[in-house]
Amino acid sequence: MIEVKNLKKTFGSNEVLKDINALISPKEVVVVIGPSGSGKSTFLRCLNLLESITAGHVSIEGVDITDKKTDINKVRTEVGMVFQQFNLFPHKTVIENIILAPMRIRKLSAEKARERGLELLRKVGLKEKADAYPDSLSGGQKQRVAIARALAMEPKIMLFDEPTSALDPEMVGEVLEVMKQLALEGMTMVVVTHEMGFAREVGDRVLFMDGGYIVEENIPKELFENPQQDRTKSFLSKVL
Amino acid sequence: MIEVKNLKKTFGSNEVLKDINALISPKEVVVVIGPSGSGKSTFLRCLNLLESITAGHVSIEGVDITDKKTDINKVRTEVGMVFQQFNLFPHKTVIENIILAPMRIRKLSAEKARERGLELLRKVGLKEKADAYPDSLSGGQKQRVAIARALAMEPKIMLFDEPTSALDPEMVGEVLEVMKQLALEGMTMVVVTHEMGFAREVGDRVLFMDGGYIVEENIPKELFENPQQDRTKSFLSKVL
Amino acid sequence: GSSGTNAEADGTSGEKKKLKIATEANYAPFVFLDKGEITGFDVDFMNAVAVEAGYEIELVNVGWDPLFVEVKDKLSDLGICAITINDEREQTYDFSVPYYLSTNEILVPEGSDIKSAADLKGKVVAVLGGTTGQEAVEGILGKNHKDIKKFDNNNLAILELLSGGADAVVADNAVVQEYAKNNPDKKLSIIKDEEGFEKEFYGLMFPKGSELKADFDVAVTKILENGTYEKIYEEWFGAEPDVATILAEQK
Amino acid sequence: MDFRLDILVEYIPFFLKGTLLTIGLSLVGILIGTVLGLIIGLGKMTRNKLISFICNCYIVFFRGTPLFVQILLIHFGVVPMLIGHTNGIVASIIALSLIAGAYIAEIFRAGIQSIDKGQMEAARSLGMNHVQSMKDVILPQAFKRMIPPLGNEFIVLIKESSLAAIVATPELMYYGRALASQYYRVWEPYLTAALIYLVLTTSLSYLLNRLERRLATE
Amino acid sequence: MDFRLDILVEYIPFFLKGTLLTIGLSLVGILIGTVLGLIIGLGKMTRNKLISFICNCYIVFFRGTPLFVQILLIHFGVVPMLIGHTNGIVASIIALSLIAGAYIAEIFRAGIQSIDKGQMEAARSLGMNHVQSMKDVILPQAFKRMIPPLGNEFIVLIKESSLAAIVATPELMYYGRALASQYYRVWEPYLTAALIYLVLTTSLSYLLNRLERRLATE
Ligand SMILES: Nc1ncnc2c1ncn2[C@@H]1O[C@H](COP(=O)(O)OP(=O)(O)OP(=O)(O)O)[C@@H](O)[C@H]1O
Ligand SMILES: Nc1ncnc2c1ncn2[C@@H]1O[C@H](COP(=O)(O)OP(=O)(O)OP(=O)(O)O)[C@@H](O)[C@H]1O
Ligand SMILES: [Mg+2]
Ligand SMILES: [Mg+2]
Repeated sequence: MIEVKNLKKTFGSNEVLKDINALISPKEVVVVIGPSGSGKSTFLRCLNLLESITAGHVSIEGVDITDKKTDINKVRTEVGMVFQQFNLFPHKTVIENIILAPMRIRKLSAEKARERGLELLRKVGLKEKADAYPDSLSGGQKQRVAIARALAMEPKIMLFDEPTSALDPEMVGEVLEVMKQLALEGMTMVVVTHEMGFAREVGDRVLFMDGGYIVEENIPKELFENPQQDRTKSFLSKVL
Repeated sequence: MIEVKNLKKTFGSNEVLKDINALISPKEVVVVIGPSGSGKSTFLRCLNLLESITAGHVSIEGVDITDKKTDINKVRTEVGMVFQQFNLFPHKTVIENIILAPMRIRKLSAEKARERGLELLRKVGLKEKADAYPDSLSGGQKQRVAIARALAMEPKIMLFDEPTSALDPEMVGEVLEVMKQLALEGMTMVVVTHEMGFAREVGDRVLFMDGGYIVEENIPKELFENPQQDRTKSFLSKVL
Repeated sequence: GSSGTNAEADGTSGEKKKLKIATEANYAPFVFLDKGEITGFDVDFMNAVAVEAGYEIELVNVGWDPLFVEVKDKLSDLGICAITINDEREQTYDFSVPYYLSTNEILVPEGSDIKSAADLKGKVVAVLGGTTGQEAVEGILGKNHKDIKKFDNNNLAILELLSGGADAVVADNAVVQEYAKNNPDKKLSIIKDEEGFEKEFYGLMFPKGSELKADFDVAVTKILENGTYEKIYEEWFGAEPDVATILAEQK
Repeated sequence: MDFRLDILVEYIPFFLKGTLLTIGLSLVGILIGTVLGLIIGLGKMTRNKLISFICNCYIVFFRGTPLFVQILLIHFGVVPMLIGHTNGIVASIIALSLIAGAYIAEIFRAGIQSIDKGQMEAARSLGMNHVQSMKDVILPQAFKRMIPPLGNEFIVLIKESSLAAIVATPELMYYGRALASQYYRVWEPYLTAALIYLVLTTSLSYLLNRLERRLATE
Repeated sequence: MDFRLDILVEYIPFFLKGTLLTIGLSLVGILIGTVLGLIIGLGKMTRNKLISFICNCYIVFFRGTPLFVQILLIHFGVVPMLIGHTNGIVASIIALSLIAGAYIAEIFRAGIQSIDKGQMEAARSLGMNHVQSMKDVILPQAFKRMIPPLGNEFIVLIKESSLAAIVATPELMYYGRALASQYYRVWEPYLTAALIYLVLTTSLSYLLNRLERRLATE
């Protein structure tokens, strides 16, 4: 469970998140949409402290991660993250990308880690690419490896920051498919995306952000078909 | 009019365009689709000789551009091009971007060029940004400036290479709108894009490329709803 | 290429042309810069010789390596800079008759077991490259012996001794005394060994085949014989020169 | 270690003169070197194999041999051919310019190559020819990126100009050596010279940093 | 220009010995310098203000003063303190290592900063701490990018090692000077030395180019 209370984030004098409050239940799939610069990525990155939090509180599974005493590395093992730019480690093979963190942090043996890594690769449909280097993969394949890598730490929550927007259109589907599968298996997910089809089909709830606030939230069907706020209406009119 | 006959293009030993034949009439809007790496960009770039042509012939308005004696700079003034990455000149203001080529090549006076440049900016809805630098613009604004810049040379043909795929979703619309307007005014256009809505609404014809060939072509409605080739079907099933 | 010297170019002004004389002002007390002015024993001597020979001269500080190119390529008419005459150099240059007898001395730390030139065998000796000191030591240890450290600056050679990197420095006595004068507190002993070292002489250096050599040979001998030399020598070194030995070597 | 301030005081005017010449030499060197580097850099990038080869040889030679030897070569080989007699200052300027030119040619090439290929393509697709595109689009952007490495080259040149002393060019190091050999003392002149070089180079790199930051935010 | 081959022939063994020492000095210099550069570079990047300041001073000093002075300082100041007496080879190695360290620190910093920020974020988001992320993710990639500039530094070091001659370290230039002062002839030794330096540096940069190309295609 994720609890966000009065979250504020400023970069220098630029107040990017002004007052964010949210409650995300276990197994819930929350989709975040909003115009560019509205603070979607920043919000997501605050959830695993990739950005330091200026004010307010965020707790993950009951642990207040803004507390100085919290071991943030431990929290991060519970919260997987997938980036727009994949950020695979180019000097390591696919399987090495996946087993690095489990071996370093969970102290798994190489065989055990590899075994579980291959299982994850099978899940994302890339078992045969285990020993390839990331550069030889297509965008969609890279992103699926990135998802497998995040899953290898067995997180309770997965954060996705526009996982398909760097992809060629014909590869978007294969990534969304993997994410859908994950949602079906009961993973708690927060997904920033412009894929309205995915939001509609998989999302339990959609948050619309603008100007550092969550302006409106609702179940997808309601939000898309019946937006209440003017800003939401104007945004959706451009995107849908 | 554009005539492409047995066009071949190889990079080293990689044959990217294998045998392309196409005839594009004046005022026609042709949309090119196809998987990544199929040669769409290369095809487009051969039309204004940004890539040297390995074999075959391309003629623009009756001029064979593969002929060594052809003044390619002159041909290029007739063929405007808009890139995915905008490629605005960052050290020049918006209006300077637009008037540079007309002043250098058409030898327009600064006032005359500026006057016409402002007219074009008005057309793409950015008159008030004339003296801004590109870095201060949003992606959609940049792409509209890029279109205005290409139009400033008064080309007879416009080439677009995925003009919206580097844009945030809510900015796609404003760029497509400008392109639609251009089509309505009777500009001959070749557009590589993944925006099937645009293709359907504005395109006179769709070419589907794969593996260096034009595999199938038809009017948009027919091609999208009734693809004949297996490769076309499989591609469309992923993208639509 | 340049034909002749630039001195010839201004030769229109008088009977005898003004000579360009190359030196490197980095070797006190022979030639050095005193607040920007080239001075030293060699300078006074050169002026006296020029007057005797009836030439106007201009002394130019060109640097050490450049000195040789200047003279060899006849960019300068001659060079003076405490230059030691030896067979190898005579293959490339002409030298005047000797004008200075260099007495080499050994500089050692106080209490050193080196008492004579012969004791240098097996010791590490620092010298100034291209000087009589180097010649003298190579005469004892052998050419390019690994125990000879050649510096391009006497300061560094002596500093090497003080820092324990060499057991002795061999240098011209004038240099040794100049050093001692400026660094009175260093605990060094000076060993003289007139017999141990071969005699080394300084000469004026001319391009091969220079016609000036004859004039200057005569002038040098004259200066040595008429007492001018002694005056200059005493002024700089506070001692009497061994004119007889130099004149004997000239024969 | 005793340190004789009196002899330093005596040499103050000479250190000043020398420092001015050091600055002058490096300044002229960087200016001529920039022009030269531009020519050589462009030459290396042309399609003409011969010109490109010659320019490459130039770069390889000047980057591959010690400056010490280059200065001697120029002092005795080049300068007398040009002006009929040797001249330390002329030789130093030529040598510093030539070596700077070799490094700046590479800076220049790197600067041009760092400009996104799309810029040239955009300019060409507008119908501008190669020269126009270079002049109006590529070079202005490349120059801006070249400022920091050019500044570094200036700093390098300040230090390298100390070698001009071997052909008796009366710059900072020359007077340092003069002082050393007049008084047979090493630390006073050399530490002073080092300090002056340090002040020159650090103030220059401070200025550069500020300039770089100004350019970045522009 | 007459050119006496006979005296060169006489000096062949010395030139050989000198060249070997030149290579040895620069090789050891680059190796120690790399370790040092790593430490200083990391030191400059730490959040600890004092360590960062000290490392910065180190870099500023060694980059801002002529190597000539540095070698003297180390030869007469540092080495006697360490081993009780001077030793040209030890001093040259230390001086070359220290200066290389200053430049490599910057190469190192640039290499690390050239790695996309996303790499560190990806590693941290997996729960790896800063040190683990550096070690497993950032450094291996940075090292690969450092190879070309490290190679360049090696070339620079080969040339700079020629200054070791001033403290009578018997490398290439030392024997060049010995020959010059024995015969009072300049061109034979210095042109030969220049040629040897040129061969050393160009063959090294040829090897570097090949290595770079191999790395690029990997
Ligand atoms: N590291 C940073 N330093 C300074 N400002 C930042 C930083 N990261 C983001 N910002 C600013 O914060 C604001 C919100 O950025 P954020 O990336 O969260 O938006 P977003 O909603 O994810 O937009 P997009 O859809 O473009 O990804 C922007 O104005 C951005 O310029
Ligand atoms: N300059 C080049 N040198 C070598 N190969 C190239 C070059 N440009 C393109 N290619 C190759 O040509 C093929 C086709 O590339 P092209 O960019 O035309 O494809 P595309 O259909 O535009 O794909 P995308 O949708 O990814 O833009 C690819 O395999 C690509 O690697
Ligand atoms: Mg974002
Ligand atoms: Mg393309």
